[in-house]
Amino acid sequence: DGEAKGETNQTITIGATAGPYSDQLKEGIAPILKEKGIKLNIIEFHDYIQPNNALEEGDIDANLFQNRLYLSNFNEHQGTKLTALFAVPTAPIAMYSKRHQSLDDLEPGMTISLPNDTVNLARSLNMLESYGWLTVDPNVNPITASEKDVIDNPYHLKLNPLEAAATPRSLEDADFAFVNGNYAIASGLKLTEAVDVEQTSEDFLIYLTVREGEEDEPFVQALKEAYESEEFYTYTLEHSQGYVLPPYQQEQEAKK
Amino acid sequence: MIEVRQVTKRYGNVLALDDVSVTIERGDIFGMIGYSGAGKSTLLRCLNGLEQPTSGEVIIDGIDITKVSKRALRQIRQKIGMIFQHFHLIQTKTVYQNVAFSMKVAGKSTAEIAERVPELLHLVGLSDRANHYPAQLSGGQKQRVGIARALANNPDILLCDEATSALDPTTTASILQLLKKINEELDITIILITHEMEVVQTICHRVAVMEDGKIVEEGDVYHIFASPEQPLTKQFVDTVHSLTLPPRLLEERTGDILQLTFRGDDAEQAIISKAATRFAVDLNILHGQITYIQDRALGTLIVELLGEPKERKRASAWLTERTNRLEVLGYAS
Amino acid sequence: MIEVRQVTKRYGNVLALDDVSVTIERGDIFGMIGYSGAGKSTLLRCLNGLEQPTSGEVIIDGIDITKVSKRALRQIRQKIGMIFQHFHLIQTKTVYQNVAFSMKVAGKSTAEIAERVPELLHLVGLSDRANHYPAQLSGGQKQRVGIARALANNPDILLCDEATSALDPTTTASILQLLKKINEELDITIILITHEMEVVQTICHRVAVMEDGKIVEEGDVYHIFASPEQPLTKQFVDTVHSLTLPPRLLEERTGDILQLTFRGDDAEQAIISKAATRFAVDLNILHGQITYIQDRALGTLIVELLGEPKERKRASAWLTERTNRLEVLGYAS
Amino acid sequence: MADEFVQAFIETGWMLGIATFFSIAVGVPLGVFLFVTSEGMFWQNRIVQSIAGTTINIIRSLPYIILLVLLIPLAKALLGTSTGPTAASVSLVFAGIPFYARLVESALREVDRGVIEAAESCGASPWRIIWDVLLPEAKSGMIAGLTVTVISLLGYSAMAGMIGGGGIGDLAIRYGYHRFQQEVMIATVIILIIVVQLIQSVGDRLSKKANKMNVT
Amino acid sequence: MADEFVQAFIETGWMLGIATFFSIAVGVPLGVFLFVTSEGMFWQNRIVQSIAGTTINIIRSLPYIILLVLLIPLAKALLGTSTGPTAASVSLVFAGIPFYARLVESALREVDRGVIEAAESCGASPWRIIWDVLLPEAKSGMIAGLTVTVISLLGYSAMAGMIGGGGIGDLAIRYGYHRFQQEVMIATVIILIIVVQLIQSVGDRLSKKANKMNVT
Ligand SMILES: Nc1ncnc2c1ncn2[C@@H]1O[C@H](COP(=O)(O)OP(=O)(O)OP(=O)(O)O)[C@@H](O)[C@H]1O
Ligand SMILES: Nc1ncnc2c1ncn2[C@@H]1O[C@H](COP(=O)(O)OP(=O)(O)OP(=O)(O)O)[C@@H](O)[C@H]1O
Ligand SMILES: [Mg+2]
Ligand SMILES: [Mg+2]
Repeated sequence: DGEAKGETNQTITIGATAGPYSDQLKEGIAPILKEKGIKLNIIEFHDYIQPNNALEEGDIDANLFQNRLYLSNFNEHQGTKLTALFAVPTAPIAMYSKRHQSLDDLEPGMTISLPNDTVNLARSLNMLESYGWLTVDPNVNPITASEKDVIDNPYHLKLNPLEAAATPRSLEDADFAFVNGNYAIASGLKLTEAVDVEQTSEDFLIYLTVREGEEDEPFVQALKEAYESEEFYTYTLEHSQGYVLPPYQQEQEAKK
Repeated sequence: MIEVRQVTKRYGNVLALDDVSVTIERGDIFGMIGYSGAGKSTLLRCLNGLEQPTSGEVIIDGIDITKVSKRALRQIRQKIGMIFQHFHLIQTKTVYQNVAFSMKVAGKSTAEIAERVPELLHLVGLSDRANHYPAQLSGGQKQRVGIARALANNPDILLCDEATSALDPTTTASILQLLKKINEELDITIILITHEMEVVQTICHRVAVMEDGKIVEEGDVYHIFASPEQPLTKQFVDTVHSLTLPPRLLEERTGDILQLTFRGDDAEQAIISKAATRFAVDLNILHGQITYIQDRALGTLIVELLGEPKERKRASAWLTERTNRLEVLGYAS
Repeated sequence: MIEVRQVTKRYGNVLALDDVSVTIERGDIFGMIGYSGAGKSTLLRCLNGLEQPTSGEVIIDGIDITKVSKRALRQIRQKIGMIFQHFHLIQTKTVYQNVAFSMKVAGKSTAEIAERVPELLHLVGLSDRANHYPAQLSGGQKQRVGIARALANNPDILLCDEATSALDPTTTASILQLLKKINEELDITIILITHEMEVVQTICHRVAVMEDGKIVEEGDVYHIFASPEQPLTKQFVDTVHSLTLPPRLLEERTGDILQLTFRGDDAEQAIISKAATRFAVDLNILHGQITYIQDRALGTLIVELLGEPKERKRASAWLTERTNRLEVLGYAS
Repeated sequence: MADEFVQAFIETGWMLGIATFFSIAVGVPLGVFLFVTSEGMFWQNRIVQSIAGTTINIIRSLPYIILLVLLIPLAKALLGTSTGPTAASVSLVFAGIPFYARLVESALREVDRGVIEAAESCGASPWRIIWDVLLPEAKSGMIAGLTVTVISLLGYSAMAGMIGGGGIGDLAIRYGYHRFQQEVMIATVIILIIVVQLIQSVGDRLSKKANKMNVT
Repeated sequence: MADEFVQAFIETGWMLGIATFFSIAVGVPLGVFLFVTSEGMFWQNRIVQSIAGTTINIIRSLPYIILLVLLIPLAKALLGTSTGPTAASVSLVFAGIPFYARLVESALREVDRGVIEAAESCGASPWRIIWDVLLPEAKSGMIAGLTVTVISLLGYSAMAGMIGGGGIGDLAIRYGYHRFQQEVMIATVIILIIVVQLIQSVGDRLSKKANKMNVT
């Protein structure tokens, strides 16, 4: 697997999902690494499983698309040995509506769009549960809970899981829609206009992931340095408004 | 009346029809003969607009069908039946449905169709095959379906492209009889391509001989058979009136060999027997054929004239006067 | 030698062949005639295994081809040429390639092919069409390609399903000549379905008459033409020797009307003229036909016998003795 | 879970049913149109033909996922909703029609010209020829093409889950793939295989029946 | 961005090239096999035929996304990598082969039986008949089928992005769909339309040329 990594550390191949994370790699990180003579090769996936498989298989050196809960669940089910290294600026999930202004507008029979991928579906359900709109089976793994695991739905809400990128497109249709931060920003929604924004816990921050045992490889160090750099912090402020910042950037923010 | 005026048809560098002009009168049975590839099918296809001539006009009852609208052409075609050389039946329709199809096209009612189709199938001897598909038929059976289909709408004009070439002689005879009958009773114009000179002889009034895209000879059938002018026509006529003697016979013979051609009423005279009684000769008929074309006899005999030289000469002279043509094929050795 | 033993072929409830047995000798030209739908094509297709009989055996040179392996059958087929009623040319190959195909099948070298194909195309008169596709040919041209293809491998047996039905008389004659020639020179067995009795008459040695899936009569061609036994055979023979007088003639006649049939050497005797000189009668030939089948004459004449009743009677008796058959069609009124 | 399978099955059936219906109802006329306006045919018209052909190509050129997204507004306008199996079938319909139209066109190209000419020589109108000659003669090929179309649509319908379409394929993706429930994956795949086998064998049988070239 | 378009274009070309190559190389023999083992043909064999047919149906029954995922191990084994355009083409190959095989089979069904019989009557071996009769006679229909196949594969290739395959369709999805960049979407769609038009018109031309029924 040395080949993919690049013997001379001249090239780092990293997988990311299309959207904010590949953008931040391409526009924020790659220029920094380039100055150090390292080429960043980004492969865009639009899927949440293949980037992990590719990493495990050694086709890529690292990936950037998932939170720690998802990763541990993945490792557990797939027997992979991947490890989350550090968090990056993360777009929070939020609930939007074109018809309603607040959570108080709740009425029985309303339709709610949610992202249909495992993590974001669970996150959305988690938020709904926190509003007291429904109850999820406490026995299921909170990270893989799906609409089938809703055991109590007193308002007879119609839950409509869609492909994540389709949720902003469903706003015309649904009363409420949970939209991942990246898609919200890309589709022109403003986090500030959201009905409710997730209080993103550390568990839901997106982490840079590598194979176990490679935590100390030079390329990891290079990436880490790039992320923690001042330059990247500036980039984040400019391009990633409303993102939840990782601890190291929160420190940088505090310093200011 | 059908008038073909200076029609030319070109396929790439093949000139299939080369400035053809011909007039076919209403009620005619018009035969077309010629070598394979002469352009007969092409000419026939021009008559109902299946083929658009490269230049020239095809006028049917005063209308130039190369110029009319598609709708008008369809109207005209409903009154022109066509029997195809390769049948072209609808594979997914039964015999019954194939025939019914052309009636539906002409807007006939279901009742009419239900009455006429069995009648037509009976006429062509396929009553028991009404529900068979074309793939289940023999070649001749397919051809008969094509004939029934072409007749279904009582057309004014019937175009037949070798309509009987896949039929046995008896069936051919009965189909020809049928054509003759509808021609006489309903005054239908029939244009008929054939390779069988007997067919021409049996039912045609007029015949055109085609060669290399041109009509090289055209005329009354009796006339064409009796005095073909073009070498090609002679060849074709000879195939039915071919009086080639086996060489052996010519060698063995001791008398003069004469070929006599009779036309019209000559044929009905007792010339042979009269010559035998009048002169001291014996006339031995070696070969011969007399046919009736449009009820007029046309005959050729090859006779051996036996007797004294002098008598033979006299008999010969006498015969020459009384026959249409006398040719000496060989003198007594 | 080809031996068909009790072959039956059934399609659903159609019995296309019904217990057919027939033997065809090596070097024969064997004709098959019969109504359309009689089973001729089906029988022919059994001879090269294209059709598997429902029961029965087809033995070619001692091998039952209904039982041999596919490989062996292919070997046998390479020596059996077949001309199809509907040509079945490969649409995407040119005329040249269609003929070359069957040679390639037989493993001929490119050089051999390049030599023989033009030769064959010349033989069938299609040299100038070598690079045309079947869709560009007239019906007869397609048929000739089929003929060339069937002859390409110098087959031992040639199966012809109406091989000349789309050909004009001249081309037909030349193809028949060709078949006769290869039959004589190369001792090829030819089996030939035809609807044209002239074809049978011109080249066949033996002929089988089929009706409703059965062979109803079979024999030497001369014999079949001279004395047909089955009504069907008579019908067919009559189509070439049809001596139907126009009714007008029969009405107008004043003498006895006799129909005389000659066989073999009778035909070469000067019977008519002898009768005329021997008795005080005139013999007027109204209608007649003499043909040579396998070099033997076969003739029919319809004559009018004029004269005193007594003389007529004597002449009649004399003629009866000297002809094969004498039939009185009408007595003097 | 059994319930979900039943529901997915119904959803798939519903989506495919709608898509198949419109593929036939619009694809056949469109295929016929493409054919009869082509060179040498009775409505020969180069311009109209190439407009139709290009329109078809444009739709065909959109990957199904994009088509699915692009048609969300249309689904919304037509059905008042942009999610769910019915909404998903809008894009299946749009995927199916041009696909099938092309296959219908090829099937028609195989019809013997001579037979069309024979019908023309009877004076048959273009409509009559289409109805009584072209369609019956091409039926066998058209059914074979429909089989290919329906199976392809079944494959596409798996993606309908993107907009909440549901169905068997979606079940396989969401549970079998995203949630690593191998049993679900296997079960759905088996169902899919059975469905495809069924479609294929029904298609083969009908196609064979429609072909009268080899009847006995 | 222009760079990305060029690269996407190359990736698409690469994936389609590989998939088309194998669809022809394997799909044609498979289609021929399906045909010649069918009833009434020279290698008639019900069992072998239905095994082949079922195998094809099984592959056909997997929605492309699932096929893509299932074949990752194979891509890994064959190519040493499971991501990128070459890896994606493995699943395109598997989608293309059975699809095209079915279309080849239908094209062969349209070959005139009489012509096959004529070849048999010459004593031609099955191989010879396949090579010199079936394939040339069905060529026109097979090319039309290939056109449909390639365009469908182009659509599938858009999904190759799941495993980082790239290509034009993927560009449309990543930018147009996931990033809501309409201009990219429109640009890619225009490119796709041009590519499809090109494929279709080349296909039509070749198919017409192969058809010798209406030569002049
Ligand atoms: N596939 C089939 N299914 C049903 N019946 C068939 C099939 N093929 C032939 N027949 C029938 O078998 C009989 C014999 O057909 P065959 O083709 O041998 O006739 P044929 O003597 O060659 O006639 P023709 O002179 O018209 O060509 C016909 O009655 C025909 O209808
Ligand atoms: N589509 C075509 N392309 C090129 N040449 C053609 C085409 N159709 C016909 N021809 C040629 O035109 C000539 C006339 O053909 P046509 O079919 O009229 O002949 P025909 O007299 O009917 O012959 P046959 O008696 O053999 O049927 C032939 O030489 C033929 O090869
Ligand atoms: Mg012709
Ligand atoms: Mg026959």
